[in-house]
Amino acid sequence: MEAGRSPNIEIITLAELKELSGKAGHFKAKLFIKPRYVDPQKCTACGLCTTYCPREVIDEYNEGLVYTKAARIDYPQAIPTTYYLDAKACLRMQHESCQLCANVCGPNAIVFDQLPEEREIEVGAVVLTLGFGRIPQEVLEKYGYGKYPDVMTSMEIERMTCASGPTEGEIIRPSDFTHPQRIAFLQCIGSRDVTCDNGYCSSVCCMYAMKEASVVKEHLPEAQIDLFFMDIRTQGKGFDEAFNRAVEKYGFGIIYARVPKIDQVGRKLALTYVTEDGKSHREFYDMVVLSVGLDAPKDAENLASILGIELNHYGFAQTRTSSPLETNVPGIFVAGAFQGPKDIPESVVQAQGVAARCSELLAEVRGEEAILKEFPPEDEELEALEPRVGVFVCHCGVNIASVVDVEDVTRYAANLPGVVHAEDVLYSCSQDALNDLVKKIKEHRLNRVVIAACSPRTHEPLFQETLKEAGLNPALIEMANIRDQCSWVHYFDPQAATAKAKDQVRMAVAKALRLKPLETQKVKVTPSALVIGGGAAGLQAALSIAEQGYEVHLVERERELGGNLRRVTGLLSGEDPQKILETLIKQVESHKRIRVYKETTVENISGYVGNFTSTLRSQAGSEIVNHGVVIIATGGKEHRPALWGLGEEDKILTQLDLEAELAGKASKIARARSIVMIQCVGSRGQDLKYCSKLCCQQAVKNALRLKKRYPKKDVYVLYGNMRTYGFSEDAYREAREAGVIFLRFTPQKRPELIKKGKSLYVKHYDALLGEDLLIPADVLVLSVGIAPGDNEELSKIIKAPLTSDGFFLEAHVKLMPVELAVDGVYVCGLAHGPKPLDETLAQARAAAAKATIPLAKGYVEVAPIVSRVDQQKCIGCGICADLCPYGAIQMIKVGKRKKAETITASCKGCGICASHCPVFAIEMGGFTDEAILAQIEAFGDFAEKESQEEAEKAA
Amino acid sequence: MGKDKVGKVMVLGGGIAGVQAALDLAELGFYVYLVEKKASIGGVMAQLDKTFPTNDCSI
Amino acid sequence: MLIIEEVTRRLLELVGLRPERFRVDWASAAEAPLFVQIVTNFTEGIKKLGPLGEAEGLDQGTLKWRLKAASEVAKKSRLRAALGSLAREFKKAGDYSPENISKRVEEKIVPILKKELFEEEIKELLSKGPISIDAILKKTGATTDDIVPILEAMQKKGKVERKGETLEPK
Amino acid sequence: MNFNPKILSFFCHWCCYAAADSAGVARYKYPPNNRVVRVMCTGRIDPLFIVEAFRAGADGVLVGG
Repeated sequence: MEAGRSPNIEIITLAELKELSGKAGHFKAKLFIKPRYVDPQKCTACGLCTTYCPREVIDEYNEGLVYTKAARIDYPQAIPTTYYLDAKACLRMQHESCQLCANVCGPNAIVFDQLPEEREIEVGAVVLTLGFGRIPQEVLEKYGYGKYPDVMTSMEIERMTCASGPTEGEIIRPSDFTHPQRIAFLQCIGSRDVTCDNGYCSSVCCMYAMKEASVVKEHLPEAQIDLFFMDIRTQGKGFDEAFNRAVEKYGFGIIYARVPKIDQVGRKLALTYVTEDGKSHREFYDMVVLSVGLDAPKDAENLASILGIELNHYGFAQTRTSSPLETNVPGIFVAGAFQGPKDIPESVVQAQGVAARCSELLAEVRGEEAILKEFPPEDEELEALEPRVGVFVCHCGVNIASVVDVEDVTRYAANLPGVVHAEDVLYSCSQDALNDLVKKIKEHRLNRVVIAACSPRTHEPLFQETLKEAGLNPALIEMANIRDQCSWVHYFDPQAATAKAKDQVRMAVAKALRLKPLETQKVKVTPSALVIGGGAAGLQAALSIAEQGYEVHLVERERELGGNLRRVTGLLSGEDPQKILETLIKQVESHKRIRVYKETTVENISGYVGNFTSTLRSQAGSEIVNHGVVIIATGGKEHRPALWGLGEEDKILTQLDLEAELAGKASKIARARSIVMIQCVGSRGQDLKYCSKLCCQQAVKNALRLKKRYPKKDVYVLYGNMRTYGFSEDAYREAREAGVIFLRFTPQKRPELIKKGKSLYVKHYDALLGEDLLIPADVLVLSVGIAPGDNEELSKIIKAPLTSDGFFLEAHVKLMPVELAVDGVYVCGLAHGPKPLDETLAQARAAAAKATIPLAKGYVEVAPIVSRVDQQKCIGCGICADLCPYGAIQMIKVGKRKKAETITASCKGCGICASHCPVFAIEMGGFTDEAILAQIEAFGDFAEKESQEEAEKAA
Repeated sequence: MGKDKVGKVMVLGGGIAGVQAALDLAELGFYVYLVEKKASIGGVMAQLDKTFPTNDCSI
Repeated sequence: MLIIEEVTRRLLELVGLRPERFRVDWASAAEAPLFVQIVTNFTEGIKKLGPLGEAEGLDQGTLKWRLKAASEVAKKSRLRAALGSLAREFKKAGDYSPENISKRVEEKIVPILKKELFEEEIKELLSKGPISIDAILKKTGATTDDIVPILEAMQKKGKVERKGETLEPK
Repeated sequence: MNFNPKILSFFCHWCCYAAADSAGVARYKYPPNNRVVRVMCTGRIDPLFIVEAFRAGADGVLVGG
């Protein structure tokens, strides 16, 4: 949560929008801000007010599972890290009786007479990220929620499994505080349920139920957990694999049934349901978890009327497939669950996409309102002192402290040579801890900092920023990884984990003593992008970057732009995909900042973020282009497996073949009486391991198109799990109502093709009848899934890894969904993984946003980990220059002698030069020989000590 | 027309999507008002213990 | 890295360490399970081997001075220059097959390793007083062919005096 | 025999160190014997480091690229 740290983000809490006027590019918004009753400038988040507040209220943050106080903060890492008074509960405000909090508050931050405020702000664009609302209590009550205490919601379980939550991670039955032995998870509560007007699928519950069930099982290894599904909808990237692994590991029971009703019998909950084979069951459980869906946000209607935006019939923002991030009002955009139920990665993608969308609209005023963050000058005097190390050992809540004895490590650290201050911190990365770090640096005159917490890969930049704020060079920090590489992996042996933590801290201190201030280099960026692939993703990404004001080189292998979208002839939303494509192509081809290279491939890419050089090859020859960033939008391809006689008979089609038929004369269809679609052909455990995400929607779409055109023909869809997530569930229902027959098969009994003479039949095992059915298939349509494109070669050129399925691996599944491990390279569309058009378009904009950031800044900062040659020592042998993989060392003449010199911007800090230097003349920033040898030596102190102890024991 | 535009954006809702949008907009050179109804930002994600499939802590 | 690995391996071998104690392996960011497997297997392997010196049949004292000598060798610019040149040669030729690496390291580096290491070791031994050639052979684990040229060179430089089968430092 | 070996590991920031972090995120478990020195790349590894690690008392040295 870095939002609290950016000088360009002003967080206005307890605020609501009252009015909006103006138009895209220039709106005026009126905000109503409720009083907080605590002055954020003064509050130090010490928590005394909460301790002394006599008024207990139900803690909503903890799902009402515990009590909190009227003066409170929701959770320790909250931003802003300022407490607030709950006016509705506060005794002072309601009854004028108490003012304990004001009395105990040291900095006098409590202001009882604060008044609500109105504020007017002017903005160029509005982004709606309202999130989602809660399913109404009445819906849950149908399942006994509120009546039977052991019927709980998924959010309640979420808080309960949290180690810093109300039960400290213990799973207990609210009725009698015992551990439940048998637990049922019921899916689709408040989703896919027209009786509560929520006909849509909430998209996330199947996956989170599996996550919660897994965590519960970790807490209660004895428990038997059953999950009740209608369909298992784990369509996200890598989700099927994770789901199946969890089922196997934890031995969950998977039951296909919708449980209509729960009642309490004695101390148990009785579930009555009918399974697919028609059998009725009654089973007893100790606890039932309702996997509650996502409702439209509560205030959506009110806001919609203020803003004049359209909502769909479920109360979510109305958007179109071609423009998933736009409302009907220009300049007002939408992202996240308010656009439709979605999970975290999807929300992040949309959020990034919406940033690009705003940036397109406001390109010409970019930077006009932005504030540059300034840091105090470095305290060189302090830096020049003998090293004074401060060690901060993080609890990370319970993430570290439940395994590693943090206090013990802190005591140990305090006695290490060079350490002048050591303390333990609850969350070292929280805003107040960071402020405190600055304070402690000044108070104790620290000039080296060791943070024993999580991984430097994720958190070092944050602490480096803090050092800068304290007037220290950011290189003067060293982290000891006692979470990711210690408490999280050695939880079975707290003693050994604590010992390891001490060693890592000692080694970090040893290194810290030898750290030196380093200068951060800024490297100029070539303000243009290379977009590889001219399908929907590449077109949209290129267009967005160009609209944001930067040059784009768009490379397409084929003769025509458009990619896979060229073969799609209909969309569930009723929009015409070919029109969408045509518009995109027209805009791209006529854009003055986009240069299109058709029938061209990328032969080579060299360089680094900000300064790439690529060789493009076409029949005309090769061309060299310079660019600052790369977007990979190379797409995927229709998987055409050698299954089901595909390619042998012209009556056997893929869904895309069918789309071509439907757009043309449809002569094959016209002759047929019965059309059968088979889902997951080649996918989900056949030759492709994963789910291709869009085939179910595609099948439903095409089935509907068939039924509309030929109402008399029989249309069958044979599926494993129908994955019409989100609002496409409506189409699934519509298809059933229109008479399309949906039949479920199991992975063990997939349907088979039977040929009788010239006729085709599909053999399907019907669970209800308990026997095989033979369904005539005059036309057989296969939902074949999406295979990765030829990503391997590109992956090698760009040096970015692929997933085991052959798609590009994002840098972080949730928080960096479009960035690759290589800086300056981004991915979108099918190259990232299978997904439908609206998601591809949103992701293309997300990639465009991320890619534009360095272009807009104009420079990238090079971490000061680069090599430096000591020209006094250098003997000019040139080995380093020859060995450097990045060509980052050149030989220059100094006087009469040759000497090596580093080209800082090209250096990646790998250190090959240093390890091969005959005379140790090359130092690596932050990784000097001296520092590493000191770490090794410090490692040895432990070894020596222990062997001495052993020797003593033996004696 | 161009002069008319304002280089600021209002993001309504401080959940994960709002925070992410605000961060990227700020990086892209715009000033952002992140407007939240509640006393702190973070939305539902701050309530989640771990997130699937990587089980990262959510903050 | 492959060449450094091979050179390091050979140096450790000359010191008398079991090769299993030093391993270079790869796991990409995406391969956490593989990483766990690597670390677990390596740890198990070392566990089986026992403490440093034990599996080697080296007492702690010997181990210590031999490693000290090896450390001196690793700092020698003569070795480092040879290593650098070899790495350069490989980068140009591009043949990184294990056979080729092993062959070239054997040809180019091992003789230097032997000479420098044994010289360091002999120096170490001599620093403790006169010692017989037999004892040197025993303590260093070298062959007569290995040490004769070293001793001759040392004699020439006047660093050591040979009295029959015993050597005396000067 | 209860021998707990002391192992020093040198991990590449981009590869093995990242893999080790992911292993933590996924809550895998492995023996707690190794201590880690992070380097930006295994190319940084100098033969001297390895020898010194053994001198410091390591029973094994693992370099992870």
